[in-house]
Amino acid sequence: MNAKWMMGAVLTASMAALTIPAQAAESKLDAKTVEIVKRDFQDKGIAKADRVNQDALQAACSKYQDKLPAKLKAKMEGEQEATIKLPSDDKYMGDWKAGEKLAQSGKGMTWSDKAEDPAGGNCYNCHQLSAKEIAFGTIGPSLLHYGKIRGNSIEVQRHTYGHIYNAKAFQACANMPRFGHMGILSEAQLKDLVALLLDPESPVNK
Amino acid sequence: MNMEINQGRRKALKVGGSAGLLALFGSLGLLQSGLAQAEWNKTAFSAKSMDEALNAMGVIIPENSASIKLTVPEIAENGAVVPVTVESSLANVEQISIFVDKNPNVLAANFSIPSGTEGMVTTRVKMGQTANVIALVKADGKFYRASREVKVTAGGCGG
Amino acid sequence: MNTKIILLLTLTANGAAIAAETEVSDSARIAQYREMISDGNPADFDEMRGEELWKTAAGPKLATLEQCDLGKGPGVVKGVYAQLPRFFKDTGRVQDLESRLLTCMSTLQGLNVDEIAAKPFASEKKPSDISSLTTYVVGQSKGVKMAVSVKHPKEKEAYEIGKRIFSYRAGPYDFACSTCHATSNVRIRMQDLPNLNVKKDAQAAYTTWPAYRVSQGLTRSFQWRLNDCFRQQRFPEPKFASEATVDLTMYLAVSANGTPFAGPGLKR
Amino acid sequence: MGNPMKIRASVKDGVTEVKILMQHEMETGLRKDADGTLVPAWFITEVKAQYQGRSVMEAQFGQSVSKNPYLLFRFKGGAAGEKINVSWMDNKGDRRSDEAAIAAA
Repeated sequence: MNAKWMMGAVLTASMAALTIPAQAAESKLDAKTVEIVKRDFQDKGIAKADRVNQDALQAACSKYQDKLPAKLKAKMEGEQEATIKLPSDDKYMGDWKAGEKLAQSGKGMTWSDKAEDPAGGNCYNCHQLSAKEIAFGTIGPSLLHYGKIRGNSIEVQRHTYGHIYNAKAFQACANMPRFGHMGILSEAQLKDLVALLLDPESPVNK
Repeated sequence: MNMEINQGRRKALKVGGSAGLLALFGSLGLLQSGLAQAEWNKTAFSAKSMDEALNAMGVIIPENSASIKLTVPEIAENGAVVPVTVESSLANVEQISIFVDKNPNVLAANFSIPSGTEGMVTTRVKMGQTANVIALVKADGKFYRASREVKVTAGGCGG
Repeated sequence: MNTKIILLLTLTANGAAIAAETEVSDSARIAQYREMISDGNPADFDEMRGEELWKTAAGPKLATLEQCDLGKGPGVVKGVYAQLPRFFKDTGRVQDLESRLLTCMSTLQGLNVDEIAAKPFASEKKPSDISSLTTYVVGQSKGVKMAVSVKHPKEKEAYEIGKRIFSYRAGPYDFACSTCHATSNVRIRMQDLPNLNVKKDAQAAYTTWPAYRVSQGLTRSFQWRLNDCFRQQRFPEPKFASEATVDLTMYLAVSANGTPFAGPGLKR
Repeated sequence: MGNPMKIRASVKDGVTEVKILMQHEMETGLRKDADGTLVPAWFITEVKAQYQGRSVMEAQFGQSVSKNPYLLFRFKGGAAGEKINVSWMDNKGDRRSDEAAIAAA
């Protein structure tokens, strides 16, 4: 009994001895990675070197390779949800034609873009939207008939706006950028995208 | 200088029927290969529409033909390089021309096929947008055509 | 995979006339396009230019690069790219091809490599010597099986850090390499994206760079490939041949181990 | 004087296949560079291929042929070791001529 217990203790101790250095090595590598990245990236055009500095969400998603533990995920999503600023007029439906143009454009915020160039929505890079555009990406889900399926009640409008504003409120390590939170798109542009998704006349719902 | 004179001669001959056409093809370098370098058909290569190009080449109305195999990609990932193969099972192919109907200059290339050379050619053309690639084949003095659409897509992330 | 190839061959052989009547996915159509342009690679011209530069005396020391040690001894170019990046004793660093070429240009030719590293990529107006040299050396590994080592502790560390950089999310869009390259069977717009965490995809991607880029009319190196990925990730610019880029290259090169190197490639 | 071409020719069953890759910008004259200035037209207009002094292909190109033009054709005859000569001329009068030996396929 005693001997067995002792053996168990020895085993546990030696396992701990193995895991602790392994964890230490891991976090040492994590730290060194950050150090190297901070040293080896430089300003170019509008893309300044400080862009490699991570916020809490980016750091957590990187560390866990986008698979956050449930508790942390819920906490992060809560924090992100708090960032969403709905328009003060509570109006969401812009111009779907302008939205379609935005959706087509993959431009914006790279070092080869100029500060004054408006960013595109990059939507078609990852999503199917209208039936007639065959060059669409599949990184995100298809949004074809988005409004036709959901309708365009004020609740749906608010939710859609919020999702584009900060997708991380709904899925902490989502691939989708936080278009409103990070200042990529203006309020008017976000409304144009809401219209593209929800307006019955939009090609998305044809 | 030479080119100008030929242009004039071409115009004069256009009304002259088949004899005129024969002379025209001569001027395209088909009959007298030695003269080819002076005979780059400026009017045809500057043509802005299919009608204009065919007119400049002295072609009346070519027939669609199943004996021309035009191989192009259905979708081109980039319009800068669109591979085109024209192959004909017709006997005595003398000339193959490739057009892109929506390009600023519709005639892309013209090939004179000497006897002993097979009636096929592969090359690569630029396409500004989704358009039809048209192959024109002259065999035994008659013109035939084939046409296929190539979709030119937005490549990459568009950034 | 096999069916895809057979389908493709059938398409090419029978021509578009038959293709039109067959139900083919857009990806298969793109594959068909790639197959059709695969012959006659203008990267050959960059290889020729690079070979000329390799053998031409240059720099304050008026020396050629023919004594450059790329890992298999001075002057050996055959097969070296299939084993890069690797640890070099003389510099005490893990180096990729471009980083190592900079070392040789500095030590053998006495060139100012900071100047070279500041403007390393070709433009439509000006070719890049280091890029052409890279194309030449890379071409000498065509058909050679990828065998990048992680035996040396520094090589192992470079691999581990590269793996971490691969999933390092930052910038205004929160993107990492993994945002686009850690899922199978997805595409951006019309382009299929390789899942670089999967061996088969990593092999197909890594072994076809450098490549002649049809859309730019230029031959591009792997350093350029990484540079332009970071641009589109909305990152600041990675310093040319820096440790961050070498480590990331290490991660991707090791993932490609075991398959013959096939570059320089030809891409849209 | 233009840059060298890559010419590959191989003979099989009495038919020689010729693949030519030319180095040329093939500027349409319609493209603007990064500064917004129009890049003048500059493209190959004529290509000739000869085998034993006889013409086996003559091509005239317009602005729509891709940068670094590629050309493939086949002719009857040809034997391993024999030469194929290819020459081109562009709209500025620049010329280039290269030779390659036919290989056995």
